[in-house]
Amino acid sequence: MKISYSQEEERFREEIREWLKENLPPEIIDQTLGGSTLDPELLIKWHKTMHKKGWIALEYPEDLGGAGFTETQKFLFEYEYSLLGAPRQKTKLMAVGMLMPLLLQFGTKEQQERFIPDMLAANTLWCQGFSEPNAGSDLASLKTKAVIDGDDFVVDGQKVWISMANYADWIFMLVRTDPDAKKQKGISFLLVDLKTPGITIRPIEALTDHEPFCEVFFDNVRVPKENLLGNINEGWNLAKALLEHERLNAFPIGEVVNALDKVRHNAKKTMYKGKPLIEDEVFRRKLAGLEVDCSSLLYTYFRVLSQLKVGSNPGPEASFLKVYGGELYQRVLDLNLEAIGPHAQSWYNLDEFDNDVHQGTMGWINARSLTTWGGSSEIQRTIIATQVLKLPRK
Amino acid sequence: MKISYSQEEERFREEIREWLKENLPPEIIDQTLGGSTLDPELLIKWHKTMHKKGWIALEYPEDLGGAGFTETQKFLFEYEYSLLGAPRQKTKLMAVGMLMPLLLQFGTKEQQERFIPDMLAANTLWCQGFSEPNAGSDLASLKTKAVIDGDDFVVDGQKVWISMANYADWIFMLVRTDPDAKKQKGISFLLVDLKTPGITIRPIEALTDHEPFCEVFFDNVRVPKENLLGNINEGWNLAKALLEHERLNAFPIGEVVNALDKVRHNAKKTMYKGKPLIEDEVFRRKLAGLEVDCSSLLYTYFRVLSQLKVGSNPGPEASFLKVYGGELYQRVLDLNLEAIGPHAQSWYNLDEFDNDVHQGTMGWINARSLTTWGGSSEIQRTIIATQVLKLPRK
Amino acid sequence: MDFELTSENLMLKESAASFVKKDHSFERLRELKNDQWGYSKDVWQKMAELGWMGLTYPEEYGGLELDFSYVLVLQEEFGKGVLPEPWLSTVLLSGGLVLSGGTESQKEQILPEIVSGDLMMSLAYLEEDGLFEINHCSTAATKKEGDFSISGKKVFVMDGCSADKFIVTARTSGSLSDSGGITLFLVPKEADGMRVTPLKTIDGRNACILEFNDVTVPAESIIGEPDSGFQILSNSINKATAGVCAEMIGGMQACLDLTVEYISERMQFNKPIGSFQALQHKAADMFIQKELATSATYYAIASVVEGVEDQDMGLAVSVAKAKCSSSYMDITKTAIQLFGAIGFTSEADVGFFLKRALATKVLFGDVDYHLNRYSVLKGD
Amino acid sequence: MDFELTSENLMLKESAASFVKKDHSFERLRELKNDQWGYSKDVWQKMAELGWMGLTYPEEYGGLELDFSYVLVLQEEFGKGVLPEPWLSTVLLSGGLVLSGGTESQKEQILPEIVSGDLMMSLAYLEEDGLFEINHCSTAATKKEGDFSISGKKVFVMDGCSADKFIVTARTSGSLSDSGGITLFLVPKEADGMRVTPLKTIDGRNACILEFNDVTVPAESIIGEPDSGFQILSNSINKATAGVCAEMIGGMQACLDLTVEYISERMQFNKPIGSFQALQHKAADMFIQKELATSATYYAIASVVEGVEDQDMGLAVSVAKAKCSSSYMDITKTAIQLFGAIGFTSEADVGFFLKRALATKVLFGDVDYHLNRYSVLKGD
Repeated sequence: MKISYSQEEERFREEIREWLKENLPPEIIDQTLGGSTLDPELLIKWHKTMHKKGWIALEYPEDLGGAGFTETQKFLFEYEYSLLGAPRQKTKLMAVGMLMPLLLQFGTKEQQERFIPDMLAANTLWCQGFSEPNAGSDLASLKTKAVIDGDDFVVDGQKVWISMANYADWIFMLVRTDPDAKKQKGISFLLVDLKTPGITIRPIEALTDHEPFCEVFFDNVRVPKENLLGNINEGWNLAKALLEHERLNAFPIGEVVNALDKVRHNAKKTMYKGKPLIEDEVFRRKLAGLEVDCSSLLYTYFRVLSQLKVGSNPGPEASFLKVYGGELYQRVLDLNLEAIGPHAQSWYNLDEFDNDVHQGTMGWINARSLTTWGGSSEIQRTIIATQVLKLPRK
Repeated sequence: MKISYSQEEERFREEIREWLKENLPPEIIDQTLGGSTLDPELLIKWHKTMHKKGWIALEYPEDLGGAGFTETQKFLFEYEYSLLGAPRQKTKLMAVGMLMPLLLQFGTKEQQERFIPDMLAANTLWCQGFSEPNAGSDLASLKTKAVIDGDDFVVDGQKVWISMANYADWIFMLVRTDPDAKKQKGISFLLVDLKTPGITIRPIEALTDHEPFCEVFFDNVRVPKENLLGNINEGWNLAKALLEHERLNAFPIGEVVNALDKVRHNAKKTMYKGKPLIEDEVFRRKLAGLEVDCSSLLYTYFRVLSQLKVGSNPGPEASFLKVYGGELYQRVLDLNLEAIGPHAQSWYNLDEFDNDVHQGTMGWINARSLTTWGGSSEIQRTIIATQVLKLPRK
Repeated sequence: MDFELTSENLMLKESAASFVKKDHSFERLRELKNDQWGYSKDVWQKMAELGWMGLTYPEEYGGLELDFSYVLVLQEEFGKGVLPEPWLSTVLLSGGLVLSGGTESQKEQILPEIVSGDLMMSLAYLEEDGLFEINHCSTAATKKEGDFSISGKKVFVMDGCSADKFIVTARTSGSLSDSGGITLFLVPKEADGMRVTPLKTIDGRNACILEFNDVTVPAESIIGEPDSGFQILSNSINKATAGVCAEMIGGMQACLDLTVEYISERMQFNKPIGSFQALQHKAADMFIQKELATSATYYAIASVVEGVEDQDMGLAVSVAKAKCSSSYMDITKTAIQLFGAIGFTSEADVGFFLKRALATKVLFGDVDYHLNRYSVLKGD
Repeated sequence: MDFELTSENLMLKESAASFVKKDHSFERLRELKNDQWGYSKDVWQKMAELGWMGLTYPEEYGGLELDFSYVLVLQEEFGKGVLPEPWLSTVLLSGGLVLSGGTESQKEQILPEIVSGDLMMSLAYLEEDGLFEINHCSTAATKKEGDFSISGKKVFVMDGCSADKFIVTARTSGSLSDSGGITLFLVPKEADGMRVTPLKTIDGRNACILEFNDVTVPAESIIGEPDSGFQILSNSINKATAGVCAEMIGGMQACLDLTVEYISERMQFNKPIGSFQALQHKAADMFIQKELATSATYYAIASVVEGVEDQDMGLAVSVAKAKCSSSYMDITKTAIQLFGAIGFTSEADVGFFLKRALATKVLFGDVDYHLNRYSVLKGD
């Protein structure tokens, strides 16, 4: 057993840290550490920088435009990356993490050559069109339909909760191509150019006053057959494969660590009865409680890391890293609200108040979405109960 | 709006307090405040004392042997009663609260005259035989059967979790009299003399090392027909009526108040870094948090009280008093374990350690049963969701 | 022992409820979100016409002279709609201070103007380094001929952007955290040397920062006795806190109703999601928390009605505010959770409750402030 | 960075597991419940024959000289069966103290006897008014010719009833809570002037109260240097704490398995109760807590293996113990809840885990003790 990194790991971490410290724009760090929604323009610029460095598709071989990292290196990279305040949403707008594996597994040679390079270079921005107003956690009940007409699919329907569709060029989406087949059957996976006539995009305002996601309406939209990914009526397999990837996208522990540092930072500035709040026994005890949970979570990542080293895949056991990470992050931001006292009620007026303070409230609101996003905490717990503990299903 | 009692209420409370202070045996107070299982002998003696005073069937008219209290008076009585450390289990062994209303509502004149007076006087001790090994929360799936043979029912089967059956003279029980009718139908309500041949009673040891409940086996037990309460195959109505009564038997708030006093008492004696633990900011804050919850619960009782005054029945809304009271009581005893430090691990050896301390651990273990007993917290919450909030059932 | 509403209470409840339904809506909150004040003067005038500005004031000042139980009723209904009009700061808190501590001429001059809806007021007492402590006061007022000169800084002056007059706490003697030596001053918004920095709060309302640079006010602008403003101040803040608790339980009720309605209708897997046990139990916990907070609030309000002594009122109020702050937060967080993605949008009404829960949580002290105050008052 | 068990670790794991299965059972715990010691000397001898008494001791004393990762493996398996034999007090804690602080002759005299299973030892350091503080020591040792005379009282001496020798902390200089001035003494159970009061603990094991009335021991019985016992003491207690954490995560695992098995089989309403969502989510939370506690424990153990400096070890150990204490309690409480009435009986095995969780929670400091220690070591 060993808690320290190997020399080789240390060298790798150093390289990453140095490069990121040099190249990561301070505005991005501010926004990430503040937990606010990132400016897409910044995000795209940053992605292009990362692409030049070759650090986009981390686990893929160089010849595919990847970084060629081992699982261990990928893990170390993600950890250092989040610790330094680099944006979690990095892959969101480019959908590399989601679409690339699908293109490689299910795409034709043509599709791979046509889409992957531009995706990696952020020349084409992608968004994900799965959810519908009546198909959320029950995704398979989606209704947007695509009918074959000559060499095209004709798509009609509506998608929702699409991150930054208003900035994207293309959308990958699930459509129903066989209305008679039951639920999971009869679904296909389409790649659609958002400039196609008949597409309307409506941004949705969130509680943060930002517009992090959109509704997209499809009215008689013609999509060439060659934009079908995988076989017709077998789109559900692609969706499942993608959700598998998603599940392993654990919550970035570095952000919890950073948030705790912010709490400490704020509690040192907030005065309580003539002393910094951090010196209040009760506050210190609460902070220590969260530190213990954060450390326990971090060490769980380390356990996963050493499993990866010996080549064993953590599997569904690791599925709690996502739900617990998100919930812990929320609890840390709850304490952060206590650390800033009356400032918790402030909104805007950045200039008048300390940056951390404002971000505190905005970040807190923003974090509310973590436990509902992509499989709510309820669903995650059901997965643990049925797939890990093998409890009987209904 | 008014938070103080009326003069009349004050007078009533005074009368109760004075009499209880004079007559309540100190051994009972010790055992109740300690949260340990009560000595049945003491319980019976105490019941007889209460009976002489006429304070057994509180809400029933004097001519039925009741105390003739109004709903308000009953409430005030129960509150003062628990505050002074009188035993919660008071009615358990005599089943007055459970069986008397059923006898009055469903019993024949003969049955009422035959059973009620002896029950009130504790000349006959009763226990309740509902649960079976495979019929717990799903009570209606009970299997103990009673077959008519001449003038008797012949009972075969097994009952479990029967409080103090080893001290009782009679048992009131649910039996299946029509095996073909479905679930709730075909159940009857029998009154059975435990001295009848064919009955075996096996006490069950609890985690407290006491034997608070028993298994009772029925092998070819002959029960005269006149011991049927209510109509044959309609026993489920009686069970429902009883559970209604039960549900309103809220957790005695006085015991939570007493437990908090005990925590304070212990935390004043336990030293931490040269000062009483009660002066530790963190401990004080935890205590205050529980005081707030306890006060909020107490004030909820007061609201129920003033609803009773204007003659409106609180209804299912009050059903949370039971589950929350039990859970809060457990949380208070959790803090009590912190208040006694290393003493939390001690068991027996009363003489060597302070009484409170030992009781602390024993009481804590004993309280574990509160949230599973008679409808677990899960079931209570489902009742609130479906009956109070009217959420759709499965 | 009586926590039932009287038929007179219920009459006000009805008219308040129908007012909130008729003259207010969540759509209105969306429109007001970027308004500098976050509320509308028209609605304020309508409220004045209904006589609510003088709800508890003596008739001689044009008030209805009703007891504090009517504050519960009114605030509870306001809370259900998250009504943004600053009734709490102007009528209950500032007017209440004038009523309890002001001179006859101050009352005659100020209260009728509040009653008519023409005068808006705010209390300025919080300071940068005082967290929530009422007795923390570094802003100083020094004698200057017959007048007083005030210098210092106040933060989070609730609804301060629209206030015509401020009541400002300033130290005339004693040291930083002494209860003694605090004096209350009436300061008009036009006062020379006073800088107002507007601030938008998370619930779409406004607060402001007040900076005093040798602001001169006459001795007549003192409310109550010099050096002994603390007792009036804490008593009035206790009452205002009970009042905000009443708003909070109204919000909890409405938020729970909204949630129950949504999960009863929202279908997934061909079932209403409200039929799933895990969601049902979450909803049950929301109900339990709401009930407990309601009881604590009723008790605090009744304590004011009965006029118990300060310590008992302080205990009752701290129990209520600690319970309401945690319950309102828990309930609205769970609500957002149960609504799923839609709950995170500005289009859903549920978000207004979450944001108001956060704003009211820190108003007059957060959970720990009141738990600590409870321990101190209890003598632990 | 490596938290994987080696094949050698796994070999010990297997033999420990099969030992616990073969030579131990919950039935045995029921029989031992009223035993004065709460464990059996026969089983102890078997463990000695397996070489476990010298697990980490150097070969020169008959030990296996294995690193601390084997303590994790052994204790985890012991924890799954709630094995009552006092391996922790005698081998890990007392023997560990002798090993790290003892003279060569003390080691030669004591360690082989422990290895052979013939010597039982206990550490006596807790005092009535010290809560869990290691540095709180009022028991005094004064020079008396060449000897030392000890007077004072120790409480909750773990497994003290069967101890042949005690290691006793006594103050030779400094004041009540100084870390300096504490000296460790070896005291045989026959020592004149020592009164032993047996005490039964909630988990069916034993502890005792030791009263010292002018107990005279020679200077040779000092372990380590006079006045400077604290450093050895806290270091050994840190290691023992990591060891008890390993036992706790074993208990969590076994308790979770037991619960999952039960609710998968127990039918109500014609369904296994484990198919109800509310119960599933409770079980999922048990799993999450168990995993987190396991990671924290692995890290603490690995810190010992790697031999990090005292402060880092203290931090790692406090994280692990705080997490294990709360998780083991939560998991066993929930287990009892999910078992329903049967879980509250002595016939169900699950109760053994609840009681052991409570006993281990207060062993070497409860949650708040370790949270506070964490803050102090962290420098907050």
